Amino acid sequence: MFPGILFAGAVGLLFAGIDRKLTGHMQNRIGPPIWQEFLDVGKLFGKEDITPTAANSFVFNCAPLLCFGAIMAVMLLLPINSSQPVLTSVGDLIVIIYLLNIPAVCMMLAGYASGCPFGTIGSSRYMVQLLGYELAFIIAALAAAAKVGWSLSLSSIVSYQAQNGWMVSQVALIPAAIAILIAAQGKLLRAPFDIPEAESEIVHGSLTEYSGPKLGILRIAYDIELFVVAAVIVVLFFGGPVPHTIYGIYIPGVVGFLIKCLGIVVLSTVIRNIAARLRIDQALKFFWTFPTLLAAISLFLVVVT
Amino acid sequence: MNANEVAQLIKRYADDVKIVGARQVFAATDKERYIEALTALVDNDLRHLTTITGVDRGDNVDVIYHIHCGESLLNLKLSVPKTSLEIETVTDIFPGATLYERELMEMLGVQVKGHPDPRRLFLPDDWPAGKFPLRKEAKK
Amino acid sequence: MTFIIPIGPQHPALEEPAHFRIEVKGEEIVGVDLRLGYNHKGIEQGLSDRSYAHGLYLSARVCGICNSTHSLAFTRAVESVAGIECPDRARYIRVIDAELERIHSHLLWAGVAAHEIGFTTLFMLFWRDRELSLDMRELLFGQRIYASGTYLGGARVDIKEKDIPQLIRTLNKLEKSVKHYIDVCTSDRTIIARCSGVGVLKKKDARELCAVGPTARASGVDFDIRRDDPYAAYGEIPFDVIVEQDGDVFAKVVVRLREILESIDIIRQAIDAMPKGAIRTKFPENVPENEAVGRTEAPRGELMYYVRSNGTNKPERVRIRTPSYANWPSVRPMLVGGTIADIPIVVASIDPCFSCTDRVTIIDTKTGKSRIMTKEELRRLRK
Amino acid sequence: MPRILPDVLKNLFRKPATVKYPKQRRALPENFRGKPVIDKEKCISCGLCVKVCPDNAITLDEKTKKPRIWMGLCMMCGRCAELCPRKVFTMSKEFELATYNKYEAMSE
Repeated sequence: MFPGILFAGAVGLLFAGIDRKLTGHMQNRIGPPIWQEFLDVGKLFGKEDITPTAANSFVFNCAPLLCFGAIMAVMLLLPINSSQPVLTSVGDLIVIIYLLNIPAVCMMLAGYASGCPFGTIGSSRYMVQLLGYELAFIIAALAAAAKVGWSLSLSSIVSYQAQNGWMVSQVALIPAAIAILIAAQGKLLRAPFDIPEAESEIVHGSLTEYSGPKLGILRIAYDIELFVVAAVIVVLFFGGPVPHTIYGIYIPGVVGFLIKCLGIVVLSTVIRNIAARLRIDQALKFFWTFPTLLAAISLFLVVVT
Repeated sequence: MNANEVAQLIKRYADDVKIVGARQVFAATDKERYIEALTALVDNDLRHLTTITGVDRGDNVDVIYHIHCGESLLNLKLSVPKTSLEIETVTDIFPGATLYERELMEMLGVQVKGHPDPRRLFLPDDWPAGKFPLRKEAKK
Repeated sequence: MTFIIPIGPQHPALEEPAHFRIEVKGEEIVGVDLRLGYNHKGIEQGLSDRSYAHGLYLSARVCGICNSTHSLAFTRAVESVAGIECPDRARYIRVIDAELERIHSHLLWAGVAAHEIGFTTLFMLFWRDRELSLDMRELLFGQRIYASGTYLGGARVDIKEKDIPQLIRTLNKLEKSVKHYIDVCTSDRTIIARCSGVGVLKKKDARELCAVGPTARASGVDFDIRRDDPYAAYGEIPFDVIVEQDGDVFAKVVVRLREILESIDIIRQAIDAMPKGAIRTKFPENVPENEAVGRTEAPRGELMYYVRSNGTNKPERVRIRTPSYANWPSVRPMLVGGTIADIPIVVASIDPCFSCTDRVTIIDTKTGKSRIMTKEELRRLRK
Repeated sequence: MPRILPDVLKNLFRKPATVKYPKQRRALPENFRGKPVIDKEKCISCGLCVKVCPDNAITLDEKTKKPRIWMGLCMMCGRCAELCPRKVFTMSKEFELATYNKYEAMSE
């Protein structure tokens, strides 16, 4: 089924690979090859499956699958090729925002269940961070929805943009776009908000105890999340999938869509390479002031005009 | 403070004061006067204790306090006989001396009376009590 | 209610083993206890088992990063025990060796600090430029880390005239990039957020706890052995001692980075002022009975060697006081009152060098066995 | 605007600083201290090298009485090369000394 596991997985892993390669070049090193993420995940699946005795095995084993399932569900709800997602009738913005939080919740559960102090600290930090970025993310998304007359359906947002141009081209929505990009940085745990998995402080946070196939699944889920979050932003603010015809050749919407997603990922890569990791209290303070304020201004402007 | 001033200052508390190479002052004191000497140094705002060295000299252990005095270095030597290896702590005068005194205790077996935290610092926990690695007899 | 978080001996924030018991109340740190000794090498005893000439190489192996200054301090103590003056040219070569080491050590530290606060790009860039200083050590002295420019009674190798233009070029390049990094570090808001006001060591504490080096200088203690007790050619080269007043991690970053610029300047002056002539005097086999202290300003602070000779070719007692060891007591006031997230950067901010700290004990019974094994290895070798 | 941003963007289009080591090699300086090589022809078996080696890495072969260095102990300080009266030792530029059997890592 398109866009199914294979498509989403391939794109997610490829994006993560591009991210790593670009990071390498930005740091004046060579970096891994673009397909390195495939090799890494493949290697993880070839490893022995270990569950630490201290870990609560049911939650610990289920968390990766739940995480992966939730992120795949979002994939099906996004309009990727045309303005219509694969599953049409059920999905709207609220469901997507809800489903996008399940991976975070899974990681927290995983961290608490792993019985490891680093996992516990990572999970509690993740929870605080979730409180921070989610507010900005939701308000910014609502601002876009308000523009199309409080329609929470993604397909109507996409068709609105097909007629009236991208959301970011409207002055009222530029602050919201900036806010959602910052919130996405927090959602994807990338610097300066990689606090829950700060490797010099708490090893790998929630995922410290994971190894082998379970870590592989989490890794794929994380990489797809990278793609999905970029996709949500593209759908909400950057026009979504629009088919083009150039020199008489029909180019399906998915091509432009993927390019736009890649643009978002590259932007996020640049941000993560020019910042130090904040402390959790500083991050929360930052999220509740700057991006939330921007998003609120946007929502206000949209509602008033 | 240059070497001559330090020599003047320490003369009251120590014998055998000599200046070596223009910047180093060596002096020998004894158990009665060394606390007074160190207090006098701190009163003159010489607060930097570089370190405390212990040297096994056979029958006695030399405890040397190296004090940085601005332009010069004062090496105040205190000879403690091995029969009563006990000195008073200087942590109340130089709070930075804690680790040096702990090292002195475990490496040379000098008992430092009144030390706030007389645990081992470097040696492993299962090191036999009463064996001191930097003593001469440990070499054999 | 307080509870205790153990950090180490193995922990990702620590490059080398040390064990902290950190007492926390919620997120706030209320107490710190430290356990050292996981890296014992027995060097003090080892030095008194070796002749002076061989001890020079062992003293350099106390610490990999600051090896030149260790051998320099040892040489200084031994030379004053033996009453030897080293030739003028050698003194300048020693300065160049020590300052190149300071540059590479400070850049290494800056990279580690950037890594501790999660700034990977800066970490990579610092370490990229650190290569320049290592290349210079290789060019002048033959090896990147163990340059060993010092020799008892002089310098080991002479600096060739034809290498100097390349050295100057590299220094210019380094100066440009370090200036840029100072710009970056003092303007980047995330760095300021993580470093400013964190891990404050007050001037009073720094003086009472006898802190040394950049740790003390960042707290406003004006203390530099290069100026207070000049050795090698430092007495003839004018330079500034960098002092900052704030005492936080940010001040330590600034002090170290500005010291790099100062070091570059010192090397340039040393090259210009370097006289021609011999680089060595003869060092006697046996050294008369005497005692002396040799101090140098290592990248991490005041380094002290006390040497007592007994008329033979081996010292009777060598005492080493390394700068990291002197700075450990200062970690406590820096950590207490902070949060858990600050532990890595605060501990890193004194630039702890564990191999410097743990160098005292002699071989215990277990390693005593492995020593016998080494002999067997040697015997096997000789067959 | 973060000051590091121009660097990051510039680096994107710059050649990486990495030296792809086994394929690419940096030129080593003249006085590089690598594995000491022994010219046995010149040796007069005086045994000074055995004495001066700080690591006791040098031994004289029992039969031929010529020196050999166990690279497992050698730290390439260059003392033997410097003090040998006949200049038997030279510090080569060879530094890749990894081996499967450390007892066979000899310089003879």
